[in-house]
Amino acid sequence: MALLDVTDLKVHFHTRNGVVPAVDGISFRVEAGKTLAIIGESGSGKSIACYSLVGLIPKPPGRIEDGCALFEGQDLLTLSEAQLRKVRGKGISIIFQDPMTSLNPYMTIGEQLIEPLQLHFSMSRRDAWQKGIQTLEEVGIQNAERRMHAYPFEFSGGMRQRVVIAMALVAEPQLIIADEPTTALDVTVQAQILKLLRDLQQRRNIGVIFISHDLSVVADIADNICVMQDGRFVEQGERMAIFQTPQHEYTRKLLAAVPAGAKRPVSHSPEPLITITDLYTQFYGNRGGPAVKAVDGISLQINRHEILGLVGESGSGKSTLGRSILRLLQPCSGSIRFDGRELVHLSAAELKPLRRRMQMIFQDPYSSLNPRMTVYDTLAEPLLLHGVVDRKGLDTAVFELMDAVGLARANVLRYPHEFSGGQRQRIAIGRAIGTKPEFIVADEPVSALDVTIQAQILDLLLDLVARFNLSMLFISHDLAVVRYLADRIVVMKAGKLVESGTTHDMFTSPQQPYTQALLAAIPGRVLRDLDDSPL
Amino acid sequence: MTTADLHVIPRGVSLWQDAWTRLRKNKLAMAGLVFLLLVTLLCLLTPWLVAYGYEQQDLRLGAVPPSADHWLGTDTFGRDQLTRILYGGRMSLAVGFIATAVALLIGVTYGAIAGYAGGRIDNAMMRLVDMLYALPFMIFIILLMVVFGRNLLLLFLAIGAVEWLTMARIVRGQILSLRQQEFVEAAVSLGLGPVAIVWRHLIPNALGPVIVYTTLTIPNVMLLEALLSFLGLGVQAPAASWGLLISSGVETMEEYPWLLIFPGLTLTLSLFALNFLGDGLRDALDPRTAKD
Amino acid sequence: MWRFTVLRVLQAIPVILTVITLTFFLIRAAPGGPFSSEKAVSPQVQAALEARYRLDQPILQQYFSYLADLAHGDLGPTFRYPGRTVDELIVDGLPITAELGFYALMIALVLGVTAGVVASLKPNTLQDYVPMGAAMVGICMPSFLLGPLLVLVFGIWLQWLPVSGWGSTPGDKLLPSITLGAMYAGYIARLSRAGMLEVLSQDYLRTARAKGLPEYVVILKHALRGGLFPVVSYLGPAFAYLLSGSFVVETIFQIPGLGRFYIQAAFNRDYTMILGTTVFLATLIVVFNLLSDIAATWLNPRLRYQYK
Amino acid sequence: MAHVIFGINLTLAIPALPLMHSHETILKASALLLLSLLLSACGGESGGREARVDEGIRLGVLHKGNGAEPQGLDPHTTSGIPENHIITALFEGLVSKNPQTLEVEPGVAESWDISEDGLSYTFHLRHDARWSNNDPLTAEDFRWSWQRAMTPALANVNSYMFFPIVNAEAFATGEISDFTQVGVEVSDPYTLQVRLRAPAPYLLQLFDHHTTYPVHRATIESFGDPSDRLTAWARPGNLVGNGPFLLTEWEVNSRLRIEKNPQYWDSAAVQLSAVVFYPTENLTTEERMFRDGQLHYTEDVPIDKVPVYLRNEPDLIEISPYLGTYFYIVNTKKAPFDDVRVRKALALSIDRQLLVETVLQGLYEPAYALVPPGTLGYQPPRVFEYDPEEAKRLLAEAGFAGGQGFPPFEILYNTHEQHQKIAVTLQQMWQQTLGIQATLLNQEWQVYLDTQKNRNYGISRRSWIGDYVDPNTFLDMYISGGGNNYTGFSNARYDEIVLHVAPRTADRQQRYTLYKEAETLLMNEMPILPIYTYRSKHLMSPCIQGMPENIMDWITWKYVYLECPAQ
Repeated sequence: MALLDVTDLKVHFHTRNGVVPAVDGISFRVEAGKTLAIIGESGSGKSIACYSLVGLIPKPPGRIEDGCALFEGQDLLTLSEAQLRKVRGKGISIIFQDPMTSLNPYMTIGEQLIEPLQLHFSMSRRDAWQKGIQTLEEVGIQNAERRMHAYPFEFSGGMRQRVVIAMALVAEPQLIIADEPTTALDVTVQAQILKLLRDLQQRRNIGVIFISHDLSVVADIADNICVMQDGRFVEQGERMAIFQTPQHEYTRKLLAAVPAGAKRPVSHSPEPLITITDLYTQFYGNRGGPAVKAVDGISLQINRHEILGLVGESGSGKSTLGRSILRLLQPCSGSIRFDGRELVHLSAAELKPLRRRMQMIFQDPYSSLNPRMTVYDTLAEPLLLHGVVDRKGLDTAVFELMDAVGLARANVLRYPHEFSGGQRQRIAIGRAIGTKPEFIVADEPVSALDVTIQAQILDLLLDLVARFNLSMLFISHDLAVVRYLADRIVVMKAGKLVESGTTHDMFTSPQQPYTQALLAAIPGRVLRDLDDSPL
Repeated sequence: MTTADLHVIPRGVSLWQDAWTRLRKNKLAMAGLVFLLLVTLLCLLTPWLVAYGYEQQDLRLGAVPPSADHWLGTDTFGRDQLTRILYGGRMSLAVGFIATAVALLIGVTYGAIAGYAGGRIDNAMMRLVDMLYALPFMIFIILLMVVFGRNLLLLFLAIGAVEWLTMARIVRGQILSLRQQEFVEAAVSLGLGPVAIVWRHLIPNALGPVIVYTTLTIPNVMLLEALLSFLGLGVQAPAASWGLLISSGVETMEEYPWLLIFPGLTLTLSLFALNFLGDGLRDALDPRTAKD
Repeated sequence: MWRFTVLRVLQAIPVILTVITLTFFLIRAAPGGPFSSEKAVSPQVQAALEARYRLDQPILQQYFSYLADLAHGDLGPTFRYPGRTVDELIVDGLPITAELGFYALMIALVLGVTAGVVASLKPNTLQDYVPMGAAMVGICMPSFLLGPLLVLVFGIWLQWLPVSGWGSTPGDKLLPSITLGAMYAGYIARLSRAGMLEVLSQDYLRTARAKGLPEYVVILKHALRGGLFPVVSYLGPAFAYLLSGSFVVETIFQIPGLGRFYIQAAFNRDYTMILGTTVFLATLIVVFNLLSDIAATWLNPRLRYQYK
Repeated sequence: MAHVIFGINLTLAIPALPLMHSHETILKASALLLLSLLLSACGGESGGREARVDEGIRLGVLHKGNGAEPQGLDPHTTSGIPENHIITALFEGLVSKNPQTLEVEPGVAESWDISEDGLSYTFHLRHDARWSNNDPLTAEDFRWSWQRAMTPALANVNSYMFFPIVNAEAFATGEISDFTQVGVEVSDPYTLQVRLRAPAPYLLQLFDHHTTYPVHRATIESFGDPSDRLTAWARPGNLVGNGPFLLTEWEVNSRLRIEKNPQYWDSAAVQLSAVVFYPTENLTTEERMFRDGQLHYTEDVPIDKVPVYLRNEPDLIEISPYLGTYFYIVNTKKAPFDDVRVRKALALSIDRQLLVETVLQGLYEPAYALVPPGTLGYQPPRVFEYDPEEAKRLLAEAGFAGGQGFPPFEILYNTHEQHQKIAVTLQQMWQQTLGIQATLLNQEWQVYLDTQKNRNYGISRRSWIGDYVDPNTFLDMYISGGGNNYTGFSNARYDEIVLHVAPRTADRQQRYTLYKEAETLLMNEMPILPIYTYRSKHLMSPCIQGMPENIMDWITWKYVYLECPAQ
């Protein structure tokens, strides 16, 4: 008998603007010791489906319309709130996506960890504390006894996710719902966490529902996969079956969207646009603490009409480097020559004409657009500022920009919050290319986007680079994306350059151990194997 | 916003016009706005509307409850209360709005500069605010009034000078967190100067809390004026303000309750209206809350 | 933490000094003097009085000798009450005003936090509107109106509570405390509602619910801590303002606190008393701001860590 | 009454009644009764508590609202009314007053002789007078006390009261420093001789003013320099007095308690065991305290409450004539007020009767002269009446027909509800009758005093309370260049009468005729515009006995006692 058997689950949201069928009749089973992955893009209803099982969706507006979810012989959907509480944490627990926000910042790890034990097993505080320490050790946290007294912010991202996992495990549930548990993490850390999850699952024989938008991640750990779109499962089945013989068009689209393959090297004689020598940028620590050398003596060159991929894990200083080049941050020494002009010591006024020639695209399309400015205002601002067009030609110019980045003209007076992430990134790209720059720094422009959107944006970027003869510094932690886009790649670690070379060289024969480790940690080995095998 | 002709952009659509469109859909806020406008209009037009002067006495009549001749009754001098409330409104509204405007102007500018500059400048500027916080301002206003005599302009300025501190703190906090957002960096990378960034990008986004605090400041200021009048340092008799009418109404609330009820009601309703309007404005100015 | 505290205390010294200087010269600029009276005072008497209070010395000398005395904790004799010192009057009045302020703050906290939390749980429903409407009334209601109203209803009509006094009849501390606390209750209600709304949308509450914790534990244990953060940082300034705003309540209820001295002294041109109370009050404000900062720092583990 | 039958605390319910309209009274009263019954039945501590006044009646402790907080209790450095109420209980002068007629009665002096020429007074002190620490009280105590009271360094604002005594003025102003030259002599321990530089018919009354009270030398000297006004001798535990009561407790802004002094020579006559004084600056609060059963006697009554009490509870309110006049002063040196016709026009256009009946709730008497009528038999002249037509005519004659061309002027008053009411009304009356425009200028007390002193005003509110019961206390204000004469009024004949002729006139009636002549001169020039004569008003428990009303609102504490009239 399956651990969890869900049939025909329907969850609707009753909003002022009508009923939204967030989950529209899905059925699935989870076996003990197995992993069921639910794949879907944001808004597909995958999280709501799982949360509704344990009564964690807001009611109202959410309402479970229909369905049955058998867990340990009872239908979860008919349980009262009090009965559900007994299931939550004890029978079914959840690992949330963002370890940063899903831990209470005001309580120690220990306090949070022992809560379910005291609640569900009426354990004494001392026993619970002991158990907490054990669990922390189990998820691989050193010095567990001492760390019990630490606050969440004292942990790094990966460690924090381990704490979250420990919290889900501490009451020894039969089923864990893991909601994008690695999305916020670096590749190497992601690989560790995934391994940890797999080990724990096998050791304790628990069932896992793994929610993800990332096919590559799922490919490595899932036993069964459900592909979800608009509240429905468009396809579900055994892992290899899904990958090898996708039935549904949407599944195929998802698979196709996984960046695969390397860009064909364009051969033209390298003509340097930007030359960086011995650049240092540092941040001063709080209250006289030691300075952090975010960029620690970097020298590199960016050629005209080239996309240079900059790869590194979080905290490696890659964003700082990008911002230093644009003088958004003030380097403390070194030289940046842009088209022959030294940038490091220019004043704001002297920089202004150059700003027109170099632009930036940011990672988070939510925060990189002023929420109180319409598309029109956002796009018009740089055009007017740099006198690219006069007021008469402004409307036309704005429309042309919108056309160029693939935004419907009808949206010109809308505000950013009315757009999806991909559309927002298009606006941001439009803003960046409006002044017809020669050089663009793109800082993780697709990492916040769903795979299919990501693919579209990547193609848009490639298209624009070609069309406008741009040079680009493309910063990313995602090696697959970089491989897809970049001509050359540089790898950064702790502020220093580790390795650089053409994309092809880097992926085929990485020299440095760090690069090798990065490559090894790329999820989705299964997929790559599929790719490489002649279909 | 779907226009058939996609090559024409409707002109002059600004944040404010947009906000207005949204505000109009908020019934409570509109009720507040209409009420405030009505009160303001009545107060402004008082001299042409009422049959009595605010100082005009009818000693033989004395204090009478509301009647056909005197809709809101009269005070012990036989002065028409409706007239006095309306004239008092001019004073109270002027104090409320002018002093708040002073506070807004100083507070927003100061806070925005500190928040945007950050670092040592911010530190120094905020230390100054801390220092000013330590001044017992109530005492200082009283001292100022005592020393320089009752001067309404000074009163407005003094009250405004007290209230700007918190405003500056709020704005600075907002700006400080907004400054971390990437759209500010984007603006810098576009080549916008600091003034343009603060004015175009930061302040509009900090407006929500500013408006809410403003709607709290206005009652505060009116009460402060009332308190000063209560101590004999506010407006000059026979002129009136709502606060003054209330504080003298309190003295005789058992004998002539209407002398407390009507000014009290006017003040309370106006402040409530203001509060609704403020909340509405905050929502209206935030495009994100528009369409849910 | 120590470094932080010491630094802030050091910063307070110029503040207090500024306050003293400003006040000192401001009151001397005021027309009228401490010895004016309805009946004319003869020049000889006037001169003798000025000599006794050292007002015949050059003003700068007076200023510096005041500072010198202050350094010894001597705030000087009052003009208004011959034979008493400012220190003595402050020492007499302070405990009462502090007690009043404390009760008022407690009432404000209990009422305000309850209202704010209750309102935040169901925003934009009746459960939100009613307590927030009440909070708005609290903010809009001047104490010189609220006090007499309460007295009329509970003191005169219902005869439940005494109409004035402090500590002489049981229950006489209740009405003044409510009157003084009402406005702050309103502010605290708004603050805690906003803070709670912010926290209630946080992911970690979902985590807490996912553990199976009952809703009241989620609210009281997990949400309240972060949600009341703004309230904590507001308490310091609030207490200081409470003390400086207590004179209305003290007048209405005949409470022998410190607050009445501020106003009386200003009107009587009791120079030493004005200075003494102002200096004292400024010090209190500095201290309470500091305490509230320390409390806020201590409550926020991240800040606490930074200052370690 | 019903309350007695139920046996509940009376005063809880009674004072609430006056403010209700009759038809509601029974309903509300029964509701209140029910409530208090409930509360006392449940042992409710607030509803069933014994009111302070009832406890006071039981224990002989009188609770009195006393206006402002007393500044101090040193008889030689204070000058206020609240202080006077207490000091008169703690000390006793050579003479005292009849509580009803205010005529002089023996105090520490058993008897006295006055020489034929009225220049020499000999006081025979009683032998049983003692200080509260049981030290004997002798004539030397008076001599030393008076020397202290006149010492310039002490800065006694009332030292001028001694000025009729030979060389007192010279000593007080520091011209001479040898007190033996002053006309005060101790002939034996129980005989004190006082010599005057000129006759002063009201002199005996001065010997019941607190500035002439004896103080205890040893005590004062033990606290420092006797001429230092800042020593702490006049505090509970320190103060040694000779009056019927002792100071036992004084918490600033809270309460001040005095208790019966067993050493007092006439302590057998003293019936109260204690009096507690409460500072009651806020009249509304004071009235509520009275209603709440916290006070037996209030210092004042809010004017709007007076008619309510008169209507519903006339037993609880006491209103009596008072030795004080409320008037406006005019700056006669400032145009257009330098024209007597303008001043008269202002005076004649004030409808005092209307003002008193409406704004002042019928409480005060319209005044047409400076000295209150009935000041020990004195009747002031009445040289004008309310006459708007004549006022208009006078103004026209002065060149301002219908108010045309009359410069705008300010009415100065110090910040106070009552003053504002009068000012607002006069402003209206003058505008309506004369067509002249005045603006109000309220200044807080100290500024207002300064403005007057600097003659920086046009018209200003003023009032005067007599120091003793004699027209002189009012009229000597307006001698040429007088310290309190801010009007610029100066008249040779007036000066002559007030300074020289009247004091030398021994016969009271003759003197009054002279004063009447002087006051007529004053009112013909009209530097002051009399408005009304004060009345003192108090809320008073019917249980207070031995406190007859009098024109100085003077309480002779030793005769006061608490005894409730039979129902």
